[in-house]
Amino acid sequence: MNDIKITPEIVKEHGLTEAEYDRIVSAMGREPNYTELGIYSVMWSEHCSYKSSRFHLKKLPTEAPWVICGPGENAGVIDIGDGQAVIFKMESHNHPSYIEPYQGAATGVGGILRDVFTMGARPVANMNALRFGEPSHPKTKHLLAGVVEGIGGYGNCVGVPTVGGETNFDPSYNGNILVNAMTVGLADKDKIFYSAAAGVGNPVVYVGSKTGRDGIHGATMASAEFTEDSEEKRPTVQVGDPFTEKLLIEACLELMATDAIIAIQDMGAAGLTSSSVEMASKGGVGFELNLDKVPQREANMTPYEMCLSESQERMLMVLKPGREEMAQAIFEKWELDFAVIGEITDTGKLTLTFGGDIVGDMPIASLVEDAPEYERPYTPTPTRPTADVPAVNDLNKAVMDMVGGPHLCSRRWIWEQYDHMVMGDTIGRPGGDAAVVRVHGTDKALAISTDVSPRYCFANPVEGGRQAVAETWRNITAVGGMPLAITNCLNFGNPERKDIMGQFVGCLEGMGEACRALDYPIVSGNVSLYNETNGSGILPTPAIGGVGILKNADARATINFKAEGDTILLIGETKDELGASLYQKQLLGEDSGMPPHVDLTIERRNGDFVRALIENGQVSTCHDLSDGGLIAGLADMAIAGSMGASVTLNDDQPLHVSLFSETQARYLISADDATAEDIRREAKDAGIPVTILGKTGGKCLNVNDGTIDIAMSDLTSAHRDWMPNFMKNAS
Amino acid sequence: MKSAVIVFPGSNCDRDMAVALTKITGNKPLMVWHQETDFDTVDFIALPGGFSYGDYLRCGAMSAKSNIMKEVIRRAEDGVPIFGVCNGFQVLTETGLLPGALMRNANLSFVCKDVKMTVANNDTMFTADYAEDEEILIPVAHHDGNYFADENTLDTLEGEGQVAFRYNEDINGAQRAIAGITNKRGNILGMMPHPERMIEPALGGSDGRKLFTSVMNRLS
Amino acid sequence: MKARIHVTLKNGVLDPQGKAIEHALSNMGFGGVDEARQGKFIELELSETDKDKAHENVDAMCRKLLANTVIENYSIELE
Amino acid sequence: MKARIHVTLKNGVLDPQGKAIEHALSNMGFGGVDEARQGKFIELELSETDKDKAHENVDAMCRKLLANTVIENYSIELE
Ligand SMILES: Nc1ncnc2c1ncn2[C@@H]1O[C@H](COP(=O)(O)OP(=O)(O)O)[C@@H](O)[C@H]1O
Ligand SMILES: [Mg+2]
Repeated sequence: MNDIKITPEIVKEHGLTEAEYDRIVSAMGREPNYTELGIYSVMWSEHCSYKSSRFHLKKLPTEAPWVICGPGENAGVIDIGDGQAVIFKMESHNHPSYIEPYQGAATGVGGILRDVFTMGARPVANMNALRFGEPSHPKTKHLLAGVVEGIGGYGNCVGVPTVGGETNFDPSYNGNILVNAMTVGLADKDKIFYSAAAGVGNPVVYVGSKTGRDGIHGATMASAEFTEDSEEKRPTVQVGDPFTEKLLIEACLELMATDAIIAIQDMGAAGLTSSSVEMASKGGVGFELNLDKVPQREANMTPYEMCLSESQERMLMVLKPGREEMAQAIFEKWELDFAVIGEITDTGKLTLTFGGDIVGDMPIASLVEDAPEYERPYTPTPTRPTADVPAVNDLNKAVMDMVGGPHLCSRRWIWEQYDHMVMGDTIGRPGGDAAVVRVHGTDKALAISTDVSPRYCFANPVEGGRQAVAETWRNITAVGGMPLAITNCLNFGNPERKDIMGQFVGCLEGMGEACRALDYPIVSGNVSLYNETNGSGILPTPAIGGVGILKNADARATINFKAEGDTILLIGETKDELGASLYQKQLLGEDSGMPPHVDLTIERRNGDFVRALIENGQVSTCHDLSDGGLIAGLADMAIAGSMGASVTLNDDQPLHVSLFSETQARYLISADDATAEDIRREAKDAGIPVTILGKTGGKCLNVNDGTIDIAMSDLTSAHRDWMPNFMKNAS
Repeated sequence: MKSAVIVFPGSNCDRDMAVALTKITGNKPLMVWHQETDFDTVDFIALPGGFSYGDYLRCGAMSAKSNIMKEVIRRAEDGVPIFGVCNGFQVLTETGLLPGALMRNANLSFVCKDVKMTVANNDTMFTADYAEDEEILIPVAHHDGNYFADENTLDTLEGEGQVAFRYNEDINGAQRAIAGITNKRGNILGMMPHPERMIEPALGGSDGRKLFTSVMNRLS
Repeated sequence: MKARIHVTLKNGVLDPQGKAIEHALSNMGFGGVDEARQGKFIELELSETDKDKAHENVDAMCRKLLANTVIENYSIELE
Repeated sequence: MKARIHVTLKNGVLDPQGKAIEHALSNMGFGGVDEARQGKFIELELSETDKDKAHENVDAMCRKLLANTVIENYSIELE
């Protein structure tokens, strides 16, 4: 295969520009052969090199006293005290999931799990952030059904609970769905594993599944726009084997309990190539690999195929010399392949041999550091004029349509297909704000949430970026958690377009501001660009995954009303902020105006106040307000508590504003009368806006003495049934 | 009470079972790897949930042929109480220790949720602490929990009081809403729901505890 | 030698997958499907060259692992 | 008319089930199985009596539902 002559067409097929090719030739001092070209092309792909995003990512805040390891490793690591660390990351599997929803989503889960356990963590929770096209699009049902089945199929089998996520529908995702998966793991702080290879002569070891011809060109595919004929690229789909992944987790953790491992890295996108290049590059060493030793699933595989294969459930390690036998025994016990495939050299090169010949010889530094970095030109998203958002005639119907519609209805149909309880520590199940998972064997718990409001990011990227970070912070706060750090998955269109790049830059600016103001750094993340079909891009979707800690898992809040006759309070002020709201988009079919403003000082002040109430046991019922505003939050709490509520809204604004405005930094809480009065006083003293809205109880959701009056039974069934009805007969 | 939890490749509720046994009986169970051929004498053997061998071919089929199951079968014959949950139940039917088979859920989807069920027979060593016809809330999490047996077998099961638990709603298409059954002798229980996941209020309830205390009381 | 094994559900055993196929086909507008049954198809590559021995062997595999004879039938073809 | 449909994984596509079967058979002491692949076998009872029409119909069913043509092949026999 290496006899193939490199032509401009071949270079182009590999997704490289002429200028990039020239750069390769000068780095190598000669023309690359076919295998080498393949390796350069994946290493320099958008997916692996972050060539369009790196420049801007550098501006994000990544440090805090509790951060043990920020971006750059397989996942981020934070300290949660008592010698324990949390390791987490989020990653996209958008393109493969569109082509084959079950396997695409399944292997997405597999990949993100490996990123986390490769650092020494036992995975304890999975999350998923999903975006689909409009419900009426002919592919939506099929894709949603397949993706959910795939996420469940993998996560359930591996035995890691899938505890939450988010699900949105919008026409901009018709041809580019988003499947972002997040894994959270726990490790001992002094037992964290990194990927930097070291020690000339040390063995390089391959473990896990055999290598087949799966997903060759996957990384380059994830870096290219979709066109009509990409549905032809089908054989690149990889099939996941969660059973093998489960064995791999156990075997790796067992080996990690010894002192045999110097460095370890999963084989993700671009498989063997990117893992070995990254390990060597981080350690400043060379790798010599004998491809004959690579465990192979199929006959006659070429070096090119072996280097670029994206077969799943594989890891690469550097072991201390002399530990091979012990390590091999562990992997054999778990019935997994184990092979010493090479060793560390001092050449600074990646040298590949096959059948006795050298089939590749490339300077590691050039594969990584010489990768192009583009400061792509961009135009900031123009500021929108404010919008005047009118009232609708029938408020009862408006509430029913929203709460019982695609955007706000219950996601139970999804999470009931996920084992969200395995491992026995899920104490905050899906359906609430953040998911809550106990730190096994302690009184502590992790709070986890994924959020972003693409509508806002589209209307005003800076505000949208701030809001996405703030919303995870708020969701964690609403269960009583102290938010600690975030991961992200930045899903955007084609960065070569100035307006898209403007969205990217704007969102990052907003995210950075929010992280700084909330002491909530970014410790890991992933970028997915070119989410575009025939020139029409997705809404900018920087999904944020936040992690926080509850020191005492018993002091936490849930969204369900607990008792009839409790007082309902609103913390925070409601402003006239219906621009880019769900109300405007869903009921009026319009999208204009500025999204709600995120005032980070107020965000922090209100949140800290609410969290303290939960921590000291005054409040155990709390829900933050987001899409759909106050009435949506109130409906959630009433439905979850199986009881009604009666409230009065008289804040000098039109009722539709009070009901549906999406002003940020707001929480609804409920408590018995005496506690509620205490809280009201404390809030007043602290200068925090607080309103007593009304009482829980009854069989209806009642606003302003019957202006809105909906039977809870109707509201509950509308909320519960939209998705199962929609998904009936999906295939 | 000294117990053992059998661990197959792909078991994933083995730790949950061990935690429940430790919390309720006060003793840490012995964890026994599927390749073992023998293990210490114990009073109680649990086959945990999970996806042994990935649930490939048929759930529980490959585990049923493992070394350790020969020993488990021998001890079952000696009268040692054997308790299979979810995948463990599937293993028990695949070995023939319990009659019938567990097929794909009728709607083909995995289902994970709390389910109301009824204690159909509280006169077994596993259910004695429950009241007659007690309604309890226990989670399920399975893809293949659709219990099937031919009519004769079903009649026998019912006639002999071998149906231990019944779902109060149809969640997987199981014949006669069967959620759990015992063998004729009464020392083997297999059930799809996970009592080990319902042993403290923080997890959503404690209805699963009585299953373990029933066995404990019987053995003491 | 290659063994082709069909594992099908016995008569009278409910077949959730088959039922779901029937349902889905009719929802998709494919009429005229009176019944659907789903089984497994397993192919084994054998090193054995003697047909009788191979058959005996594969039959044992089916009885002991590949089929659950409580609910399933199997058939073997060798080529 | 009866349609017998075999759905098998395309060449080169990982078959975790087949791999596990291989493993289990060898653990159980059945030697000489070089490879195992698992597929689906679907039988449809059709009211259609015209063979060509039936074939056309079943082919559409396979493409749209019964097989995942991204990773699977299918073959149809009518009788
Ligand atoms: N894809 C999904 N997987 C699991 N849980 C989900 C998914 N989508 C939504 N959920 C759950 O549904 C609930 C509501 O989601 P969402 O409206 O996004 O919450 P919030 O507005 O509080 O961020 C949350 O508990 C969330 O975890
Ligand atoms: Mg929330």
